[in-house]
Amino acid sequence: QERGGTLKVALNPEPPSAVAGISGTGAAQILYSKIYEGLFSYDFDLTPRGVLAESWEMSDDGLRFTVKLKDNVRWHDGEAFDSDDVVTSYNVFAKESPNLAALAPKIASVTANGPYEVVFDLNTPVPALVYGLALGWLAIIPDHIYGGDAPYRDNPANDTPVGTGPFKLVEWEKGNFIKLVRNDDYHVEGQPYIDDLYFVIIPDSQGRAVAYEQGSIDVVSASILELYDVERLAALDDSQSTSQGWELFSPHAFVWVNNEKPPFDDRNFRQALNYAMDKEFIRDVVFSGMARPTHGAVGSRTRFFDPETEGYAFDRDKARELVEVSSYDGREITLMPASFLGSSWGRLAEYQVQALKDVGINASLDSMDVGTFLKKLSERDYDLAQMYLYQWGDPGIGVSRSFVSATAKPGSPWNNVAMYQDAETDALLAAADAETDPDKRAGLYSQAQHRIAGDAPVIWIAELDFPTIYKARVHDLITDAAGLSSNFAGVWIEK
Amino acid sequence: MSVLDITDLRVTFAGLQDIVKGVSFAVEAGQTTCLVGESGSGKSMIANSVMDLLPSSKIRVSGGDIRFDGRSLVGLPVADMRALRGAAISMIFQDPMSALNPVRGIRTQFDEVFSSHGIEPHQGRRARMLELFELARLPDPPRILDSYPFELSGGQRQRVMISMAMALNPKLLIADEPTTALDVTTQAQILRLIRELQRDFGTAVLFITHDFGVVAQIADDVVVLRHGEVVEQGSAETLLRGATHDYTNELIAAIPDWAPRPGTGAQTPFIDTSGVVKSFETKGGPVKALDDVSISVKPGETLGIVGESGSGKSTFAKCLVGLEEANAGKIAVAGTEITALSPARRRAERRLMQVVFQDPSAALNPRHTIGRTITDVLRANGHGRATARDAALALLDDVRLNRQFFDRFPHELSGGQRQRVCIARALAADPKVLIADEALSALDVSVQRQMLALFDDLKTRRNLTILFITHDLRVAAEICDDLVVMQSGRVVASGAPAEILEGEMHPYVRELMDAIPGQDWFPVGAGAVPHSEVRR
Amino acid sequence: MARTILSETLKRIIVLVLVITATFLLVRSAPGDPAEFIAGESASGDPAFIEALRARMGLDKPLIVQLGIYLGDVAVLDLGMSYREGRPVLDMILERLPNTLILAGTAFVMALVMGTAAGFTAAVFRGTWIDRVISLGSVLFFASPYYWVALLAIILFSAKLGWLPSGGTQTIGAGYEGARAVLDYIHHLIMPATASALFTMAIYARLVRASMTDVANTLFVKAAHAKGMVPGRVWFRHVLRTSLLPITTMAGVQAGQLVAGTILTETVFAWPGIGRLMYDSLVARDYNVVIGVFIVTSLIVILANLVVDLLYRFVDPRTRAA
Amino acid sequence: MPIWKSILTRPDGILAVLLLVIAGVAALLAPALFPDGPWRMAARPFQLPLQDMRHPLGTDALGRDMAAMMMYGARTSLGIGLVSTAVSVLLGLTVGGIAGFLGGRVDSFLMRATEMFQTVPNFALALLLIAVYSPSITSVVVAISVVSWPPVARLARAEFLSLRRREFVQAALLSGQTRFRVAFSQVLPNALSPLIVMAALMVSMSILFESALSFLGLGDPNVVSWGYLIGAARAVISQSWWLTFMPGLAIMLTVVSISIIGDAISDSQDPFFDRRESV
Ligand SMILES: Nc1ncnc2c1ncn2[C@@H]1O[C@H](COP(=O)(O)OP(=O)(O)OP(=O)(O)O)[C@@H](O)[C@H]1O
Ligand SMILES: Nc1ncnc2c1ncn2[C@@H]1O[C@H](COP(=O)(O)OP(=O)(O)OP(=O)(O)O)[C@@H](O)[C@H]1O
Ligand SMILES: [Mg+2]
Ligand SMILES: [Mg+2]
Repeated sequence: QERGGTLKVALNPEPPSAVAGISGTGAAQILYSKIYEGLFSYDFDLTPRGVLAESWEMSDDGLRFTVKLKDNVRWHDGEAFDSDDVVTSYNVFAKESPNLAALAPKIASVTANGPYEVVFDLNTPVPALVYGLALGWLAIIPDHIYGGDAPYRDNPANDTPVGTGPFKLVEWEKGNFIKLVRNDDYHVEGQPYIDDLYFVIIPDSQGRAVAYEQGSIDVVSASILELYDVERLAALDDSQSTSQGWELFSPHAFVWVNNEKPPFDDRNFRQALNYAMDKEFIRDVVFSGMARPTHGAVGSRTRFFDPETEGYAFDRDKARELVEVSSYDGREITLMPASFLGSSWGRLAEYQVQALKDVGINASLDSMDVGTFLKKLSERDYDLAQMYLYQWGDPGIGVSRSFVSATAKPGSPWNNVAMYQDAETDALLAAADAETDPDKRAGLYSQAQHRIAGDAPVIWIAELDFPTIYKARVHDLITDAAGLSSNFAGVWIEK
Repeated sequence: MSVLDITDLRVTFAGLQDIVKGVSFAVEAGQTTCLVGESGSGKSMIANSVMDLLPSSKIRVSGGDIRFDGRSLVGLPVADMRALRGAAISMIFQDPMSALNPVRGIRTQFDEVFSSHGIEPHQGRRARMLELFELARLPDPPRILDSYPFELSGGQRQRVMISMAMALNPKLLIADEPTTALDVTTQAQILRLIRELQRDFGTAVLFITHDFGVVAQIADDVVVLRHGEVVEQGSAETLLRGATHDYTNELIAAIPDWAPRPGTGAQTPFIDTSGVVKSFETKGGPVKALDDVSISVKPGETLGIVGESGSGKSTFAKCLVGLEEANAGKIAVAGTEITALSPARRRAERRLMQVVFQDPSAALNPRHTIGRTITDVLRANGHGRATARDAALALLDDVRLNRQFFDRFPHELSGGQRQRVCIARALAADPKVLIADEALSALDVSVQRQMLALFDDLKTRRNLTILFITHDLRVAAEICDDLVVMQSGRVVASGAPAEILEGEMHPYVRELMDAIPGQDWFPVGAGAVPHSEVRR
Repeated sequence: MARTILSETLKRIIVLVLVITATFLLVRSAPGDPAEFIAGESASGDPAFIEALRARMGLDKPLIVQLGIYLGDVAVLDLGMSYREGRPVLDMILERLPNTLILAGTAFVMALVMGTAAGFTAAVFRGTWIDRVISLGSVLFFASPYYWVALLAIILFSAKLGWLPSGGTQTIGAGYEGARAVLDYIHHLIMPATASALFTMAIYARLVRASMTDVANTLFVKAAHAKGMVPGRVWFRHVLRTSLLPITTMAGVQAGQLVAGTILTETVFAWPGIGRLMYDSLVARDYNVVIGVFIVTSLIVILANLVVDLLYRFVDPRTRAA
Repeated sequence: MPIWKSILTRPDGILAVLLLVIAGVAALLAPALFPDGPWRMAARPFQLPLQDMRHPLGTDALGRDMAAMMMYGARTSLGIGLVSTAVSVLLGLTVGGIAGFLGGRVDSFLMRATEMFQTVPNFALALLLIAVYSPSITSVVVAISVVSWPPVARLARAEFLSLRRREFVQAALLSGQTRFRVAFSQVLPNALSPLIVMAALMVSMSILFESALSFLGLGDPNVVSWGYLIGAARAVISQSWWLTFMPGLAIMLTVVSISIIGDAISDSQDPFFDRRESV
């Protein structure tokens, strides 16, 4: 390892704030993960590691989770870090972060037990809890700033974020770059290694590619590149790439199908939709090979994945037959493309419409801005809509939420937007989510995966695989399952 | 040796069509040569050829010679020609309104005359300019020098142009219709000015005009041009005494003899206006175009309204027919006070009065055939589709136009023919009153005569009342039964022409009378004899 | 004089108020409101949460009341808060405005100078091959979508030749200071400014050529030649000088439109200006920012027009009199 | 017709007509030649133009036939250009015509409104309109028309105003023809020629405008337009620049051709007739 140097990372879209949990976008998390830390991080195989946590333990009955904290941590403003900070963070995000809010009913209380120990008392066993407390759900924020009653989002201190992370925010030239510098008081001796960390904002994907090529940025994720450029940029002399660093998220692309609305209430029709998609074409042409086929609701990198689940290999004839026997009456159905996610999604949508037409479904596109898109999802006012969701390592955190009837109601654009309701699935998932025995849990999730796959409540498309491309002189960039969203404390640059 | 000697000059358009076909004449030092001829005869082309300022690269001198001071100007290098322009030969143009750059000051524009030729007057530029302005009788020269063109009247601008032209004591001054756009009174002053300057500086003047009155006033020699050819030339004296060519005679004869009519006497007026006031809101404040005007028109008569430009003649006509609404005053037609009627009734009453405008080309819709122009009016006045065509053809007969013109477009007609169409259109509304607003001034003199005859003819055949608006006192005196003289929106005199023009004269009328050019040859005023006798 | 300026200003303020009102109503008539968007982005669909957000943003009040409040705020230069960034809109605009003004300003000057020069040359050499080349050039620039030209330029000058940076306003992390930083900025400015200028430049070239040709045929130009002036001077002092009138008018219209036109350039060249801010905010439904940028650009157009009116007084003495 | 004559007597005019005819024919024939529409994946992606004659312009990133996309693109670009021009000319003519012909208070009210529209930056307003009413052919046409009518209105007003003072119009009014009739039969036809020249310019502008909107992703997602093609191919511009180049070139050539024809039309107008009243 070598000390010093400047690292420039492409960021898009520009986050509205560097304070944790204000914006839920991936870009925001990439930014605030350098300033704030969570209790845990996760290895590539999803084994938890402590960040602010020194050690942790789940009681045998699965109802009490105890976390011991590090005792040498200081906030950027010099204050000492202790268990009150964790309790305050939990209290804030149990309200502010809708993700944690979904888990909150299962958590009876969170209490400080001495300055360096926090106890989570649970109402029902939550074996996946350690994944539910990831940085993206629960960032640790200072009690001495957010301990009061002031609404979190309007706190005047939000202009100057204070975290425990290895970098401090010093300058933000809007629309241009965000500059972070080394936190000299970081709690891991010797870290971080780099002095200056820049996030460079380039709104245009082509611009990002040229900027990387020209050397004005050192790191860029394929998720914000045109996939066609990825191979070329990765092959540059001074370049390297890795597809690790997405294990925690395992982005799962699919198409929401409005199960309540005819003809989508007909399982034959939904299956037809699944058979109509040529996943190999999508992987090879639309995503330039940077994707893998899916098998149902759980991603292959997520725990308890069952590879035996039906994958709906492309079969146009079968799709046609199923359309024939379904209740579809030939009316026009619309697909809402998530083109705001990148141009591949627009192309994917164009392909999908064509693929549906090819099996006799009269499909068309209806594009709109993000706001309207999400609003329509919230109101369940749509036919088909592209989406991808993170899986968060454990199906209990990232998968169940999309298929249980409890969330099959208008309100959130992130839960069971498909309005899929099946009693047996509900029972299986409830049991699995609370099962403390790992083997039994695996069995239950397996059953649930088969059940859901058979009902085809959504059109599964692909698991996305975004390499991170970076200059060869950058080392130890991607070291855990959160990839670019980890804290970069160990990243160093060869001179 | 003549200052300017033109021999067998040919000017060709696009190498095909001769515009000037072998013209020869000379201009002597200290003398004025007048180039006369109707519109399009090539007068300006000759002037432009001398200056080497032909309007387009397609038009060029294709033969003959132009000698200035013995030196041939044809094919002279550009730089040499430029050195002559403005210095040895200078020129003034017809339209003083547009001959000065509107966005630059008088002083800078004047200055260019000196700077272009690198000449420093011994007394200094400013003093020289002021001196020239004095000579040109411009009021308050220092103010004029610091003005912009738009701040000067037309006559003042023309004087500025003349001052510039005289600034470097040119040997030859070319004046291309320098007074046509001006009032008679201003014209008289400008003509006098040119005469004086010429006398003082010994300049040779080439003066272009189409008005034989002007010729009689200033010419030493005359060249009569027609279709690019000289039809007659000689000293003014000889030509006026006894022109040999029919065309010249026609032009001379077109000037009416002074014969004011005695008037019609008392009669109930057909149109009666009293106290008409009209003012316009302009950027510079309100302009009172009509100030307490009361005019009555008797049935079947020809009433002339004369006055300088801007005196309110047209505005009065417009208020009468409703193109403008008067601010105050009463207008009664055939005993009905139309100002008191509802707008719809008013429009109906006003249809009894139809206008023939000054510019016949502007008064016709270029996209409608003659037939359509007339039938549209007929149909708006109760004719059916079938009868309208016949009625329109009959109207063409009435104005002595061939029926073939029915399907033609205005641009296929000559000026006089177009004006006949305008009259036919006016007649189509079956009016009792015909208002002719400068209806003849855009036409050539010879055509004017025919049109006057037509008016006379129509008047008797259709029992029309005619309101004849003009600035030409000779014509007004000749044809009007009654006369109204206007000045700055007011009526300064009204009554029988003979009385107004020959009796106790209003000072303004006197001024107008004096300004009529060529009185030596074409006498006006009490006891004036027919000009044919003077010229004998 | 003072009175006309006052009344002109008043008239423009009224126009601005109407523009604000219309924009406000238009934007608010859009489906979906910011509360829903924020709720969506932070992955919360909880209706109570959305209601609370709405109340906090004042979105629960009647539209007309919201409008009134908004107009009142604008009057004291408060353009509201950005829903997304939780910062005053005015700050967000002001920190990006200089970049846009510099970009649009440079493009404008380039377009004006080069367009006028080209049009002038074409008019003087009317009918010759020079005229034809310039006319062809201006017609091509007029017809080429400038974002397209910009893309091709990036590929050529940045990616292939490496002469010019592909975007942004500065070499990030280089830590340049003083003159070096200015040069760096200019280096970044070249491509975006040229790309934005092309279209306007073509318009000027055509306009200047046409209006100079018109003026060249007037009597006063003939009279100037008759004075014996050197033709070159006639072109400059009379023809060009008089042609400034239509050019000024056009410049007023274009100056303002250029600011809005930078949306495309700023996106292609990652130029952090208000055009891109507007586009991003529009997509994100950050209403206050959208309306704010709109007001500011309209204000720029209005100011540009005011400047043109004043310039007109200088260029055309006739208007000075009234 | 004199307009045709003046177009066809200049060499660039002939070329322009030829190019437009090609674009027009391409637009008309698209559905006949490619009945499945432009979106069908036809072959291997990224085929170069002129290699496989079944796909003479090559294929795009998804293996769709570029020839089909360009031809359907011509349909959209030309169609939207023409329709939105027609709409804005109609709108501008109505507003400007009424203002110019009636004058007075109506005039100043309408002109204030027009001024307001001109105060708003064009492109921003169009973006706003489309974003608010979500992208579709209709919203694109509406947006383009809304921002383009004011210059037409001003021109129409100026024409109507000056024509209204023309003597032949006054004569028609005096002779008892109704104002409505005079406006239609006397004024309108004479106001048309400058408007036609302007309309030609506006078709160009609309095509450019539509392309810019599509480029930004605000076009109708269900139709191909040239601007959309540029935007879509931007992703692959470093590898396959021709995918960006071809649609851009198509826009350029079309707009150039329309401009040339516009110039020819304006040259063909009798300058004498038009100049005079403008003083
Ligand atoms: N730019 C031009 N191009 C072609 N022909 C022209 C041009 N200018 C004038 N002519 C033609 O040249 C002829 C002579 O024109 P010129 O201007 O010399 O007439 P003029 O005697 O001065 O008439 P006016 O009294 O109307 O001034 C006319 O037939 C006219 O149509
Ligand atoms: N529409 C108008 N707006 C403002 N001022 C006008 C208008 N029409 C006429 N005037 C002014 O009213 C006055 C009288 O004009 P009018 O046209 O009646 O004069 P005229 O006697 O017909 O002159 P001419 O012989 O030049 O035709 C002039 O000072 C003129 O400038
Ligand atoms: Mg002449
Ligand atoms: Mg008059």
